[in-house]
Amino acid sequence: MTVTTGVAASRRIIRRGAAFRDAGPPVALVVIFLIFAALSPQFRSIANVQNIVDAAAVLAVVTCGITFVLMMGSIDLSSAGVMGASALTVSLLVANNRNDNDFGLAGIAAAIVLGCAFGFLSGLALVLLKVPSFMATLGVSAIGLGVATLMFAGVQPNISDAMLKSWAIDRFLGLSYLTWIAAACILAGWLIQRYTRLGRYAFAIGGAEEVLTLSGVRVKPYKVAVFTVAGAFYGLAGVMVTSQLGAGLVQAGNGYDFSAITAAVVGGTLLTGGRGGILHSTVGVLLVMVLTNGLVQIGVSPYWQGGVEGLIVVAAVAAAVIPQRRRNQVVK
Amino acid sequence: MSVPAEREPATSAPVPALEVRGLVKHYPGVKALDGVDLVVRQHEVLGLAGENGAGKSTLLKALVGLVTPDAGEIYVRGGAVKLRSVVEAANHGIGMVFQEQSLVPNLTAAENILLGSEGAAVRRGVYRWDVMRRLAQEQLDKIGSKIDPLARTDTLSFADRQMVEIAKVLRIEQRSQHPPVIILDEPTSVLESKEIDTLFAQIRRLREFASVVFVSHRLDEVLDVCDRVTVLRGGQSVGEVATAGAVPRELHRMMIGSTGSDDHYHENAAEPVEAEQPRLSVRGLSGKSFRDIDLDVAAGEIVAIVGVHGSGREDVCRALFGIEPTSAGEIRMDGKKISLPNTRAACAAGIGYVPAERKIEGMVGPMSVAENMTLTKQKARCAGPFVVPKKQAGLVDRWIERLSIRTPTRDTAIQRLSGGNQQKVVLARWLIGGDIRLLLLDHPTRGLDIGARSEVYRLMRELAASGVATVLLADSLEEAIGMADRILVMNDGRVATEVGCPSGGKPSPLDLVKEMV
Amino acid sequence: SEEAAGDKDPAGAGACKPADVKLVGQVRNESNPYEASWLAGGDAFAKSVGLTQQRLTYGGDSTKQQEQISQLLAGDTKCLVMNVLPNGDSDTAPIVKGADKAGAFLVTQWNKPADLKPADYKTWISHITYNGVESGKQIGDALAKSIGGSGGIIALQGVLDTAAAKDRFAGLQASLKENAGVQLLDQQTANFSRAEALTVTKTLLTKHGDKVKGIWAANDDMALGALEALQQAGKSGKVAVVGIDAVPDAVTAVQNGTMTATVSSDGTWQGGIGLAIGFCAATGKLQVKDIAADNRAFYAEQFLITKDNAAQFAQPKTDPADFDCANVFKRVAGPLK
Amino acid sequence: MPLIALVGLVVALTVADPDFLTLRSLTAVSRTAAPLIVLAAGATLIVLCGGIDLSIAALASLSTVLLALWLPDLGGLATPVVIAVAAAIGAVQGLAHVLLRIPSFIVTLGGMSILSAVALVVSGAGTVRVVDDSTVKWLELYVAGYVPMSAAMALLVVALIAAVVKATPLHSWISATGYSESAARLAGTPVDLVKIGAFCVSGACAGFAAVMLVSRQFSGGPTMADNLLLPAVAAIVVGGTAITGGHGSLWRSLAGALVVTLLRVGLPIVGVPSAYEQILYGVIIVVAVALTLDWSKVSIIK
Ligand SMILES: Nc1ncnc2c1ncn2[C@@H]1O[C@H](COP(=O)(O)OP(=O)(O)OP(=O)(O)O)[C@@H](O)[C@H]1O
Ligand SMILES: Nc1ncnc2c1ncn2[C@@H]1O[C@H](COP(=O)(O)OP(=O)(O)OP(=O)(O)O)[C@@H](O)[C@H]1O
Ligand SMILES: [Mg+2]
Ligand SMILES: [Mg+2]
Repeated sequence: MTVTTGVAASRRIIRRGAAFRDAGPPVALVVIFLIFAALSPQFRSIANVQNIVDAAAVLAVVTCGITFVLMMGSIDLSSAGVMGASALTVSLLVANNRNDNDFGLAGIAAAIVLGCAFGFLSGLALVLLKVPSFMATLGVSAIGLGVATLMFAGVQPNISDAMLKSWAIDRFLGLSYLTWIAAACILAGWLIQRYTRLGRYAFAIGGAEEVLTLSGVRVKPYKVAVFTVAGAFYGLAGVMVTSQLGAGLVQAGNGYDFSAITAAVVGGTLLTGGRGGILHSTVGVLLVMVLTNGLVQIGVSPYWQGGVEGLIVVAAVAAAVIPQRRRNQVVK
Repeated sequence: MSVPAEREPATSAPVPALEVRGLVKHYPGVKALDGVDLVVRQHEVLGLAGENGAGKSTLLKALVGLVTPDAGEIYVRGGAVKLRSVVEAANHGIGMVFQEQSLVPNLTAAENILLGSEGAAVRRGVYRWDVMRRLAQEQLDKIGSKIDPLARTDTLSFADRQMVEIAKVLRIEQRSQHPPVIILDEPTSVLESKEIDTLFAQIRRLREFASVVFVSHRLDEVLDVCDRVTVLRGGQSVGEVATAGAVPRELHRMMIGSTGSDDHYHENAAEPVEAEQPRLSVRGLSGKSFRDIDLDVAAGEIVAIVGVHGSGREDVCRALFGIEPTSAGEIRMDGKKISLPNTRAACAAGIGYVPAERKIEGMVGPMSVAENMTLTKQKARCAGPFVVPKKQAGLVDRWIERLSIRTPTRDTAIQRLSGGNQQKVVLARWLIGGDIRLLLLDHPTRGLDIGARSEVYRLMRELAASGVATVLLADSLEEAIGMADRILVMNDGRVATEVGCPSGGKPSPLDLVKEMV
Repeated sequence: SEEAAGDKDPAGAGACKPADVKLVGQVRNESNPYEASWLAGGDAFAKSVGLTQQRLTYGGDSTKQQEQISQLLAGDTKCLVMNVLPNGDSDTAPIVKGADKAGAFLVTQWNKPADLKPADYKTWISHITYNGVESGKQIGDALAKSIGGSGGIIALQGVLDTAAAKDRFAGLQASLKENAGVQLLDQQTANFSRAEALTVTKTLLTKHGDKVKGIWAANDDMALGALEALQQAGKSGKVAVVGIDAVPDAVTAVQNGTMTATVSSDGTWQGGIGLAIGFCAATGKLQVKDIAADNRAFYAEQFLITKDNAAQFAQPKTDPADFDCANVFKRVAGPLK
Repeated sequence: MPLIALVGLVVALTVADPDFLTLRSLTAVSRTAAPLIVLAAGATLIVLCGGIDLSIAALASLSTVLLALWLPDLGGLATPVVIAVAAAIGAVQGLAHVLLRIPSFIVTLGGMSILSAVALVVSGAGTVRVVDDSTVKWLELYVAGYVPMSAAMALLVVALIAAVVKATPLHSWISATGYSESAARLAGTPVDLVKIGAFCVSGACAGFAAVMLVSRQFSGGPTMADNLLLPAVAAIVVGGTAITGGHGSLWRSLAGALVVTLLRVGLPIVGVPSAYEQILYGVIIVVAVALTLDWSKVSIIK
């Protein structure tokens, strides 16, 4: 949440409050959960907790992708478009009511590859055209929506692929398959972040990009790769939405872009890069989902829900930064 | 370009590890390198001396492929090479520790050491942390550093980070079968004297298996650790000195082309202080990293605070400028109690602060010299609420001349100036208003060449003479002793002792060091 | 030639050659079945008179819609015919005033503030909508009936600040008044969106559990989302679902019994009829001043679709004869209140 | 550079549809662009300070509702009151950002949802019609017959803010804050006040944009301006202002807003089908930014 430029500045804060910083969001999650649990008996039911976790699946996958981008200090607003395009792609490739395709898993893979391609495009625009990621990904999102609209061509493709439909319906240990897929994504994301050069370099790019260049690391391929990986996650998320809705919607990714950024930031990933990670973001996702679910459960008027949610997000972030406040701290 | 096939008559002297001939580099408006020649022999420590902007960093960057020279040749062990990237330079066994520390703060020390040349620690893009730890440990063992390879770099002390950088640069050994050439650009400017001693021990050890190029503005250090010194001036090599028996003065003469004053600290300009009431009076000031600080500074007095890293002197300074919160104590200016909730209040009280981290905190790099200079005392360039360009131009030009700041124009971005000139602009920022009463100088000469330093000292004397009170966190004990009228020794957040330091009755560094630890 | 705007035959009747008429259909986007069928209907009509329809979409963005309209009206407006779906009530007035000033023939659909009346304008020929209160009540009643007249239901509202959402919900409340046994357990907005309906329904299902006997959705997209939610909660077929709009998927669902009822609104017809009315007026076959007051703002016919009659609506059929200038007001169900 | 992108776009659109380049058509573009220009101008100040304001559009929507609600009672006074209220709301967000040390992205993201909720509630979740629009009608007039008043006012707003910033120390303060906040603070620059001021001006601009919207729409609505957020940010970036702060200007945003408006209305009007329109929009906006960005001023592109 705080941005410190340069080595010297960061030297001054790191030692103080490093523990607080990472503890903030989980504590906030627990506190908010307990408050809702106290206010509403339905909220604390097992079924509802399952429901919260299930509902978090898609957002968690999108957030996995965006976290890598945020770690680099870039931003990614392309998820809405990429998810739309991937939703249409998958719904037209698996068994559906529009054509005779029935590629099953291959169709799903194709949708994910399409997501990769869009991510690759964002990355190229960033490193070759030097367009800030904010704009590059916004442009790619528009392109994705356009492509999705072209594929939609006026008739909603409904999927009849048994496997894809079952992802949203069948359960294992009380949670839907989609939730397990999301869990696998989180695990994969964590492994990438911790054990691969891609993940570590993404982290390092957020920390000090110029140092990597000085060390002879070619940064550009890694940036492109990070966007591509993020695109893969969005592609998968588009598939998951399609599984949930039973149809390929151009609007499959509506709103996920900002929700995912909110979740990541609430979880403690910095917009300026270099801090946070998949596990932080997962906490953020749960926090956001607990909030949306809890507000419905305790019966807050639909008119006020968005506002209350916004207020709590701001308050949660504010509370999390209190321990690290300093006078000459840069907050952007 | 014809490359002589056979270099250097192969008589007694072995082939030099590195040789540079006639290197030229133009930047818009400046000739940073103007035909430099340089020879680095095997197993020697070569010093590189020169004023700020003499072209040292540019030359060294050319040696590691970060700067592409416009003309000239580089020979590695006798063979002509073109260095286009850091990796190519590393493949030829050349590595550099940069002037500004260049580690990724949020990675572990091990990762930083192996960054860009992970070798066996990364297989097909996958990290093997155990191997990484081992490889990093090997590097650290080479220089005898005891830090934990898996510690995050930003939790390390400055000195430890310097060790990490050296360990990192030594990785080039893995890339080339020849003895490496290690370049250190101003590694000591941010180190304490004890850390400098450790570093020098490392450098001497490196000589056993490598060649070292060492840059520092502290000429005594250069003479101390180097075998030979090459002096640069205006992008050209103007001479070479064997260090045995050489004195700083001689080097200095070569650097600037004439003999500088012997009175480095301008002590003869020091005037005795007689004040009935202190300008600044601090009583019982406590904060996070300091307690019960009492401090008086009279008008015209220079008080130095010395202490090791962590003694809290920097935080005291920042507290006096309203950046660091305080929990107790009172601050009086000219007898009047003031509170300093923020930097604005401090400025309003006539306090000025020159931070140690010039690049990050001292100046706004992309903004012009004029804007940087007038950033604080806006009134000086305004009529009512409006900026008057003419007034600003006159004012800025006057101060550029008065402090002899070397800049193409007043509208040049300050980041394109040399360090010394940048520092002068930052100092001028506080002076143009003519209302400064107390100056807090945190390592004001860090990274400055001997001439620029001398000018900063002269400026400090002038300011003192005009009645400005000064608190100085000096770059070295010598500087503190040379400049101060009085020295406070801080230890673990408290004032350990106070030593009078009048002209003629200066204490010895040893007296102070006793109290510091 | 009369280039400038506004100085046209005061009667608002056109004397354009059919070939000179420019047909414009404007809807939110092409990415949902309903609006796609609207544009397709427009295209079909245009083809039938040997023209092409310019398709405009504004992505549900009010400002963009206004921007497009004013840009359009800045061009040649002499024989311009527009069939417009205003994004919200607030967007109708500026469109109407702009078209009126430029003398372009305009038919609007769905959204209009009550006090803005086509009869007060020269070239705003007609406003067409469906009776939301009625359809909301019809499906409410159908829902009540299918759960046996008593039990809990939940309601999924549309975008809260649209007239359609409000009218339909008002219809539900009217229905609840008549069906005393039905209890509204909860109401939330899902913004007319299938995805949002899915999550909201899931949450409400865990909140109210087996008390939920029926789901009232303000449109079919949300109803379809609710169906998915039911399936995922293992309650498929145990909870009745109703919606409005008769999108093809919903009609199919009604046909095979997974959904209880929906209400027809014929997008293909809407896309054609607006252009047809405008075309007739522009070519002088229809004198705006001669149009009956009741036809200047009317509710179009709509039908409750249940399992009994769903087969009839499975294939939306537009009769070309509906677009003859003499027949364009054939589907008027009554004047706007 | 943004000018080149602008001219290039006009030429391209004219080639695609020769009717596009008419006086009336260009007049309509400038009228259309006016609220976007004003929104982008205000937010540019915040971007120059290194922050971002995601709440401008929601604030403008809320302001349209407030204006529509207050016009009957306050008449001509309603306009300044709404602008003042919007400015105050902006300042509150600025205060929260500065005092609580929360990134502006988060503060204004939260602000966006809070303001939307408030707008929804005070409007009763519906359109508030303006029956007597005599006091905001002046914005719909034309200066000298051709220049829309709203465009002239937008130009005036940009010119005024740009002039004030340029002629006073504000320029130094804003750039210093944007380039290097810590250095600015240590130079005694009133960083916090500058930031709060920027938020306040941005709020006022959102309020003024709302007045323009109400005069155009004859009503206020709780989501009326919501969709202007991304176009406004796009306008700033297309203009060449660095999203990281420091470098840029309001004039650039003006040009950027015109480019964005041309893309939004021009493409469909010259007959590009909806799906291709989005694709083209995405491609052109990226290329436009690539053209306008001054790479020498920003070393690292994030
Ligand atoms: N990237 C650049 N663009 C323009 N001019 C530059 C650039 N880098 C260096 N210069 C100029 O080249 C000259 C030599 O700079 P260099 O950094 O090599 O000096 P130096 O000897 O290392 O000085 P210092 O002791 O202050 O580090 C200076 O005048 C400097 O302003
Ligand atoms: N309460 C604290 N907890 C953790 N670290 C602290 C605390 N107080 C100070 N430090 C750290 O101790 C270090 C030394 O403090 P300070 O910079 O004030 O000493 P100094 O003597 O001025 O050092 P220098 O010689 O570099 O100027 C700083 O890096 C600071 O971050
Ligand atoms: Mg240098
Ligand atoms: Mg210090």
